[in-house]
This record gives sequence, structure tokens and C-alpha cells, in this order.
Amino acid sequence: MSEQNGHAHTIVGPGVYVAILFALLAGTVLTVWASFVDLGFWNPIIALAIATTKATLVLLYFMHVKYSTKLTKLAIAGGVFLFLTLVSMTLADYISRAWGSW
Amino acid sequence: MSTNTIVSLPDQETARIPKKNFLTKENGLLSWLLTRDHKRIAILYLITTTFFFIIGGAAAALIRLELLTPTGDMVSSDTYNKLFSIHGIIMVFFFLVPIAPGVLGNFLIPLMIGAKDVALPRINLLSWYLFVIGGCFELYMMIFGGVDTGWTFTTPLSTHYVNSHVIGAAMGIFIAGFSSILTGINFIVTIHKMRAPGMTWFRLPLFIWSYYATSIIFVLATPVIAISMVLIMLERVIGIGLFDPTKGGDPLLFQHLFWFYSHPAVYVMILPGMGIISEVISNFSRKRVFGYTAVAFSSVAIAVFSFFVWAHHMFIMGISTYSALLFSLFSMLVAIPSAIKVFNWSATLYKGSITFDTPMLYAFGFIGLFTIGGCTGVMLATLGMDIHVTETYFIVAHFHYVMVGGMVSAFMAGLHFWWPKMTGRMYPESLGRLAAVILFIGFNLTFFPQFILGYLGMPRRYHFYPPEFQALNVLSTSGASILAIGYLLPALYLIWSLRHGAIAGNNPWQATGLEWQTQSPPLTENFTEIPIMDHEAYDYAWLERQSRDNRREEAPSAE
Amino acid sequence: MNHISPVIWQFPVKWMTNFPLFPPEASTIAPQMDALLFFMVLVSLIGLTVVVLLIISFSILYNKKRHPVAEQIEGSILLEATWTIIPLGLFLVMFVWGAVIYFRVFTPPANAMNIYVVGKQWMWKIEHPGGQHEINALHVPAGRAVQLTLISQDVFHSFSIPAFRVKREAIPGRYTTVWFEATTPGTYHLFCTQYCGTNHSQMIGDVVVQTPEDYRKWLSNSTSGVSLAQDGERLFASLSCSACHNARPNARGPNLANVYGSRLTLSNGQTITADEAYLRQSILNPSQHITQGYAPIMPTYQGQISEEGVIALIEFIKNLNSDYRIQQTLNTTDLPPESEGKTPPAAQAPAAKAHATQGRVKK
Amino acid sequence: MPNNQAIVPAASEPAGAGHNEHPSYLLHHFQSVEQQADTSNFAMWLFLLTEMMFFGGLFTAYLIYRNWYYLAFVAGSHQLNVVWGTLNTVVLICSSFTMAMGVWCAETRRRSGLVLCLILTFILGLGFLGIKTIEYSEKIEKHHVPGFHYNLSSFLDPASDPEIFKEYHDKPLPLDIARHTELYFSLYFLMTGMHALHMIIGIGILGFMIFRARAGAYISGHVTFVENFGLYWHFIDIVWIYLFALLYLISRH
Repeated sequence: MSEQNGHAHTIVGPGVYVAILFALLAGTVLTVWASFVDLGFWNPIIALAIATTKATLVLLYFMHVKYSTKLTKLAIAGGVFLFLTLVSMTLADYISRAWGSW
Repeated sequence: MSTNTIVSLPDQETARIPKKNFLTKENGLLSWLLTRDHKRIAILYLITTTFFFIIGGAAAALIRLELLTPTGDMVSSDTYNKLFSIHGIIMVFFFLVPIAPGVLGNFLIPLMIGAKDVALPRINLLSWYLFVIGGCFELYMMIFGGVDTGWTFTTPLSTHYVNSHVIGAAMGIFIAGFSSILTGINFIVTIHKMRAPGMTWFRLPLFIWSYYATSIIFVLATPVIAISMVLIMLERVIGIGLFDPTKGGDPLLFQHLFWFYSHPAVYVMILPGMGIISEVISNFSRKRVFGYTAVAFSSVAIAVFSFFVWAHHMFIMGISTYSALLFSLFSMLVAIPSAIKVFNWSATLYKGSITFDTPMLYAFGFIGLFTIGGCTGVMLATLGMDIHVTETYFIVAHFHYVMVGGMVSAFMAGLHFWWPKMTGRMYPESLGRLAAVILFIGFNLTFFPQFILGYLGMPRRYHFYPPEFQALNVLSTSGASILAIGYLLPALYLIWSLRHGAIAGNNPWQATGLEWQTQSPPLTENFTEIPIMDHEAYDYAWLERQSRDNRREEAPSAE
Repeated sequence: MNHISPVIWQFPVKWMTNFPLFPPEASTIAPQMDALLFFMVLVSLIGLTVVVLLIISFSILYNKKRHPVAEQIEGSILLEATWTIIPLGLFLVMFVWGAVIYFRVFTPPANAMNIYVVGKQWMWKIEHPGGQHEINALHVPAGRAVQLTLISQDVFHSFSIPAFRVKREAIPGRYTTVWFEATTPGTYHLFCTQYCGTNHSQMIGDVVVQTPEDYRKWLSNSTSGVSLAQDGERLFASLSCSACHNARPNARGPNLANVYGSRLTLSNGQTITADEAYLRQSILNPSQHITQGYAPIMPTYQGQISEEGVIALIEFIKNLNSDYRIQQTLNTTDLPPESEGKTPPAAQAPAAKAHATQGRVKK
Repeated sequence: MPNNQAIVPAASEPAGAGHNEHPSYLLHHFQSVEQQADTSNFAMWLFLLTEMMFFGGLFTAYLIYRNWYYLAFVAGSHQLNVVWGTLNTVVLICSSFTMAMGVWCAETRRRSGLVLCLILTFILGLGFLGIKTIEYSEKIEKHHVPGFHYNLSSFLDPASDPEIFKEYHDKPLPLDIARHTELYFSLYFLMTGMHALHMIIGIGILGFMIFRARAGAYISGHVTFVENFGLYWHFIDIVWIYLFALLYLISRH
């Protein structure tokens, strides 16, 4: 029964939820609009950036991470880090295969 | 020899196994099948994993018999391939991975941290059922024709070129994977949230630290093999093409996903062993583990680093040479925490008061065999050397040194060490020592010749082999028969001890862990009241003070 | 020993007389690999000895009889640092040493002669540029760098020659390369080490290292009469490749003369070296990399040419020094044949084949 | 709600309450309600991490093949209807919102609000699946399901597919590139299929929750189940946000 700090449970109210809802809807509109504009190299990056922003909003407010314990935050950070490791280290192989003719 | 031991058994004339314990609480098959008691689930795991071990071991015996002669004259090539596939799949996914967490982890984690049960008891039972269902898929697959892909399911062989029961086998692994995930979640949550008052992180036994590290791997790596098994099944059923080079897919991608789990999985197998060894070494040298923090953090470091090394299984498979460099370097780094552990265990003995009971003998065996396994692991992680020795018997010898020499030795150590806690009875000590020695000799005789065979170039998974390799293979097979005796003997005397073993009492080893502060076998609730941890782990002085107090009070039955 | 059955007796005799403990060193890389092995075995032995000695001496010194009460010692940062840093240093030495050898094995020298290896369930098909075909056998000359270009027709295979300390996987759909320089004439094992299905253990063969004279003799005796490049030329003609790749000013496809080894600019602006892998891709997935200035109109030949056919085509393209042969194939397809004016580079008389083989790999 | 971040104790009773008077929902092996709530919350998060790694394998495959076969992925993406996709995103975001509101209702013990929110979430979830079904049936009609008589004609000859052609004026793809659209659709069906599977499971649990909430459950202060289900539902939402960006919006210009 360690880590019982911060034991008051935070209740996030409808105001925040409504605000987040509109932010998410705005993000959706924005990302669809951005995809119809030719930004070349930046198109996928912007799409992913908007998606990440939306996901972060959902995480922080709908999923209450903002009010969670450090442990939860750490666990999520660790999980995301490992997810990125899986993707990036696998991609590193595929990208660097083309670097030289071995 | 009994003067050497620290066993402090109660007076056998008057001692009884406590009437009220987790084994006797309820009777009947249903009370076992619907139990939520972590200790009963551990026993269930012990029975099922032993069953799978027998299957895998029988396959191994047939393989070694076949390899007595260079010409495949006992079974056909197809049967031989199915035998080693069954051996691999069963031993990896249904014995090595679940055994330490399923049996010792389930039994001990709540006891060691002073909790009544794991955090999610129903999920715990569910995970045993998933394990059994997964196992049933494998049994079904075996009975109705077997699978001949090897345990690695290399694409496109497994997806396009074999006609055996790949889908059944993959399904079994998929389901058993969820069993691992749920066990991992359960352990992490239990260790975080269920610790007794005063049980701070740095008072935890090192056993808990290494199981915590194991669980991290369970939770984060297992889903990736789940998805790769799903992809294998879909590729076979409808041909989605992700691993099919003729459709533009890359078969190597499967290996990336597969090894992203399967390399950390070998640490799933060895980390619990390291935890067991820490407990055993500390107890039988009556000394706190040397460098507690270093050993604790090295467990976590192994778990973390293990995620960055997976492609070292693919050095000659056409991955980019640059990323091979990266993965080789990380593989070197993961060897460091292992080395730290070995040196710390050795240093623990310094100025201890050492006795040589069965668990300790197994622990010594573990250190030696694990060191050899680890050193050869470094050779395999070295890029250049890997070219020559990968995919040969060198690999086979290496991972058997780590898995069988390391993990199974450690598990035997743990099983003997906690046997009195689990059953309330002692095993016969001299037979135990004999078995430990036989196991050590048999193991080395079996697998050391395989290092030489590997360097000579004998490929793994060969049914026929060039005749000049026969002498070493015969040596290996003869060792395997000694090894078989080494496994059979404990099975026999442990079963014997269930009825006839000496009554163990609460703390036969005079060990410090909380699990020894309750009765043997424990109550269903583990403790009559939740203990308060007021001392460091491995504090033998505290134990002495306490037993002195107990003697002074002279309470007839403190429990 | 008369009373021992001769049948049983033959086994120990056979083992004792033929019982290797160390593989022969038959390539230039083998001694380097073994040196690394000896270094690592030495380090491991020292490490193991230290651990075992510690355990044994402590067991003797501090067993319960001699040392009834343990002294509690917490640990030592200095010691922890020592046994972190020393292994780390040793491992880094191994890492660098191993990486050097790895790059050496996978980086063929410029003058290496090229041999193609196609793996299939369950045999190795070897294609020499001179047109010699072998199954489960590889003849190579001693003292000459040999590059193997490997590909698999079906599943992963692995081409392993333990005596050379060299091994490389043959992958479906992609070329991999490895090289060696054999030093000692003799016959050595060739194994498939990647599990590849039912008869995996019979996918074995012999690597025959010959003196250069013997090798030349073998080459001329086992020739099929048609070099790989000539094979490729026929294929080039029969697939009507020359309809587009004909080096005319209005050609729909790029000129292929001297294309091998050159830097190409692609339609998306990237540059790429036209190596074997690129040529293979361009035949099977032509639209993936379009040369600048050309339309993606080439049809794919995926599923229409065997791996051997692709190899022959590549060998043909590699040996194209001028447009001459393409003009010849054009002539054979849509024009009446002409008499050959001069000896083209790719198709020399069979007698000169050995020379041709040596000059086959260009840089 | 003027102040949207009220801090109230989660449990109905003070921490450290005696063993004898614990509420019925406190399981025997826990010491307190907070411990139990914390535990199940943390376990849920760990489960979501495994879910994330599960999708991680698919995302890795997607990124590799997208880099390799970009043109095929663009052409495949044009086959998806961005209107349906956007609508589905909106539906899912709204359902996430109603779910979050449901959690709030449970926490503040509003029974009818909770039931309403759960029903809305349920309906929106079904709506999402309905739209997905429409999209899938379009693909089935055009034979764009990998492994089942996969048809390349929309890519070899875009004009044969007038609806899409009108919008994007795609050039015909060479056969070797067009073949790789099958990989795109494999990934599309895999990723959205896995996502839909999670939705179906979620909707099933929602049905159960509505049934229980109508009977008055989840408003006793013990809202762990609702909260954990909320986490699961929001996680599905996050996955979709990425799927939408990656699968639908590759190149629309």
C-alpha cells in the first residue's frame, strides 16, 4: 500500500469535456483540410502532428492522465517509448539497407 | 552432513502440518478449478507445466536418440522436424516462459510482499485457463499431425511452404500469450499496490525485483508476438501478402516482429532464475546479497536493454549492416548487468557462513553454467563471430546453457528451497544433492560437446549429419541420458516427500523473507494478520533477534 | 581385442581416427575469425576461472564449520564499478573486432569473381558466369577472391562453408552477397543452415577448392557451351527487351550499355547505383525506380522469368560494353541476321571462356 | 458546472476504515477502497499499453510498406471515402465525449445521466460500425479484399471507376505498382478490422453496463468499472485518430 499519495480523486467536469470535444472536432476538420493542400514532404508530418495533438488531448483530459499519479504517467511514457522503439529501430534497418551495397 | 545444514526442523514426533492451510481449506476438483487463491493456482501451474515438460522432454529424448547415428535411421525427416518443432514450441512457450512466473511467482510474490493475494485473483485464474487452452491447441496440433516449422515459424516457410498444422500451433501461442500478458499485469500491479506496510522498494527481496522486470517484458513484448501470430494465421488463410515476397511483402518483417518478443522472452526465462538464485545464495551464506541495489537495478536494466537487441538474431539474414552494428552494441550492453549479477553473487559468499544444501548446489551450478552461457552469448552477439557460429549447434549449446543450465537449474533450486513452504514437508536432502550433481554432470556432458560441434559447423535442426561428427553426438546423447536421470530423480523423491517427508515447520532454512514468517503450508489468506516490514531485506540479525524474543516468550504456538 | 565383435569395434576405431575437434582453416578470413574466437574464449575462460575460484575458495574459507557467523557487508561501489567497467571495456573490444570482421566478410573486394547461387527446396544451384552449372557443389580456385551472389527461389536458406568461416542467408526476392578467398585446395562441407523444410539436412554439398590450373581445366570440361551472358542475350531477345532498350535515339527505354555500376538519376530526383539488386528490381518491379526522362511503361516480368533467367539477364547487362550486342539482338528479332564483324565483349569463343570469366566482374 | 475540477474523495468512506465495515464491493484481499480502485485503474492502463504494442506491430508494417510502395498506397487511399472517414471520426469523438460524460455522471452519482450517456455512446458506437459496414461493402463490391479475387482494374484503368476518377483523376498505375495496392488493403483491413473488433467488444460491454446502470449500479461511489471501460473506449478512439490520418489522408490533393 505504497504510492497512496494524491488520494483525492479528481473529477473532471463537463466544461472541460465540451471544450475538448470542440478542440477534437476542430482538429479533425483541420487535418482533413490539410490533406487536400499539397504540402509535399510536410503532408504526412502535419497529419501525424495533428493526430498526436488530438490523441494527447484525449489522453490528458478524457482519460484523466493530467490528474493521474506519477506512476500512471511514467507507465504511459514507458509504453510510448517502447512503441517508438519498435517502430523506429525496425525502420532504421529498412532505411539503412539502402545506404550501401554490402 | 546434517551438521552442515541450517535446517531447523521442528521435533518430528510432535510436529504436525497445520490443519488449516490453503491445501486443506476446501476439497474437491471444483474447489481447485474455480480457486482464486494464488497458491492453488501456482500448484495448478506446477502440474500443467510439468506435464508439458514431460512432452517436450520426450521429444528431446527422441531427437537425441535419432542423432546417435549420422544417418537418420530411427524416424523419417518429416517426423524428426516435427519432433524438434514440438520440443521447441512446448519448451519455450509452455514450459520455460510460464514455469517460473506461473509456479514460483504466483506462489511467492504475494507472500513475499505481505499481501493476501495477487491484485487480480480472478484474472490470475483466467490466465491459467488461457494457458491451458493454448496448451490444448498444441496438443491437438501434435495429435493430428504436428507442425514442422521449428519454434521460430520462419516465413515464408511457415506461411506458404509447409502443410502442417501451423494455424493450430500459432493459435495456441497466441492464446498462451494472453496468459503471459495477464500474469505480467497482475504481478506489476501487485508489486506496486499490494505491498505490506513498511515494505519499501529497497526492502523488497531481489526475487521481487527480478519478477517485476520479467513482468515488464511480459506486458510490453508479448502483444507483438500475438500480432505476428495473427499475421501468420491470416497469411495462411487468406494470403494477405505482408510476408509474401511474391506480393511485395518482406519475410524479414516477420522476424523483426517475432524476435521483438522472442528475444526479450529469453530474459523472461532467465530473470526469474536470477531472482531465485539471489534468495538462495543469500540464505545459504547467511548474508545479505552483496550490492543489493546493483543487483536490483541490473534486473531492471536487463529488462530494458532486452528490448533493443532483437535483430541480433538476424545478422546474416540481410538486415542492414549499419543497424546490425547498433543491435550488436546493445547486445554487448545487455551482457553487463548479467556480469554484475554474477560477480555480486560470488562476492556474497565472502565472509558468509556457507552451507551446501541442495538449493545452494543448484545455485552454484547455475552460476557456472550461466557464466558459460553468457560468455558464449557475447560471442554470438559479436558480429563477425556470429557469421560462423549462428544457426549451428553452437547456438543450440548456448541457449541450452542459459535456458536449461541456467533457468531450469535455478527453478530446481527454487523448487527445493520453497518446497517445504509449499507442501509443509522436506525433501530428502542427500538424494537432492545427488540429483543436483547428476544434473550438473549430465548437463555439461550433453551440451558442451555441442559447442565444439557448432564451431565445426554442424548446422542445427539436422536429421542427417556428416559421419565425422558422430563421436561428439554420441557423447551428447549419453550425457542426455544422465540428464534424464537427473530430472527423474527429483520428480520421484519430491512426490515421495509429499507423504513421507519430514515436517518442515515454518522456517526450516532460517530465512528472512516474509514468506517464512507464516505457517507452512500457508493459510489461504497467507498471514493471520498483515505483517509490518520493519527491517531491510536479508536482515539475518533481525531474524536472530526475533527468534531470541520468541524463545524468551516461550509461547507454545505463536501462530 | 579378438573377443570384441568387429562390428562394434569398428565404431570406436572410426571415431578415434576421424574425430575432428576444430574445423580446417581454408580461407583468408578463417584465421582472423579464429583469432577472435581465441581471444573471446580466453577472456571467457579468465572470467569463468575468476568466478569459479571465488566460489570455491569462499566455499572452503567460509563454510559453516570454519566460519559459523557471517559478517554482513553491504557492498562496494568501487567493486561494482570495477566489474562494470572491465567487462564493458572487454565487450567493446570484442564488438569492434567483430564488426571489423563482419564488414570484411560482407564487403567483397573489387576484383572478386562472381558466382551466382540459387537456393531452392532442397538443393543449391550454382551458376558460374562461364555457363557452368552445378548442383550442391561449388568449384572455386584457390588464391582468388570469390564473391557469391545469393538468392532463394522459395524460403530462407543459408549458405554455410564452415571451413571458410563464411555463411550467408539466401533470401527470397533479394540478392545477398558474401565473399571468401580459399587458400587450401581440398573438399569442404557445404551446408544449408537455415531450417528450410523437410529435407533441410540433405541440402548439403561439397565445396571443391582447386589450384588455378585444375580449376581452369574443370571450367573447360564442365562448360555447357553457352555462357550466362549468352543465355541472357537469348532471353533478352526472346522477351523482346530490345524493342525498347535498343539504344536508338527515339528508344522508349534507356540504353543499357555500360549501365552496370553507373549512377543513375531517377525520375523522383534520387540517384541510385545500378548494381545487381537494382537490375533485378528493374526487371521484376520496373515502375519502382524509373530512370529520369522515361515513362513508366515497362511491363513487369514477375512470375515470367525464373531466378536463373534473371541472373542470366543481369549477367548479360553487366557485360554490355557497347550497343553492339543489342543491335545484334534486334537483328535476330526483326531484321535478317548479319555476319558478325568483330568479337563482341560478352560472347567470346568457348576456348577463351576462362579468361572471360575472370574479366566478368567489372567495377 | 462552474468549477470543472472539483476534488472530492473517491470513496464513500474515509481512508483507513476498519476492516469490519467495508463496503460490499471491497474484495477481501484489499485493505481499502482506494487501494482497490488504484489497482484496477493501473491494471487497466497496463492492459492498454499491451494493446498499444499489439497495434505497434501493425503500425510498423504499415510504415515500412508505405515507404516502399508510396504510389500504391496513394492510389489505395483514394479508394477510401474521406467523407465517410471524417464522419466516422466525428462519430467516434462524440462517443468518446459521451463516454467521458458518462464517467462524470457516475462519479457525481447521476443515475439517469449515466444511463443516457451510456445509451448515447452505445448508439454512436453502433453508428460507427454501421458506417464501417457501408465502407467495407463498397470494398467487397469492387473486389478490393486481399485474398478474395483481388481486382486491380481500379488502379490499372482508373477511368473504369468513374466516381473515384472524377475526384482525383488518377493516372493508370503500371501493373507492378498496382499489385502492391493489395498490401495497402491488407493493412487497411487488418488495422480497421482489429479496431472494429475492439469496438464490437466495447459495445458488448456497453450493453451490459447499460443493463446494470438501469438497475442502479455504478452510482454508489464505486465507479472503477465505468472509469476503466472509459479508458478502453478512449483508447479505441485514439487508435482511430491515427488510423484515420494514416489510411485515409495519405494524399488527397
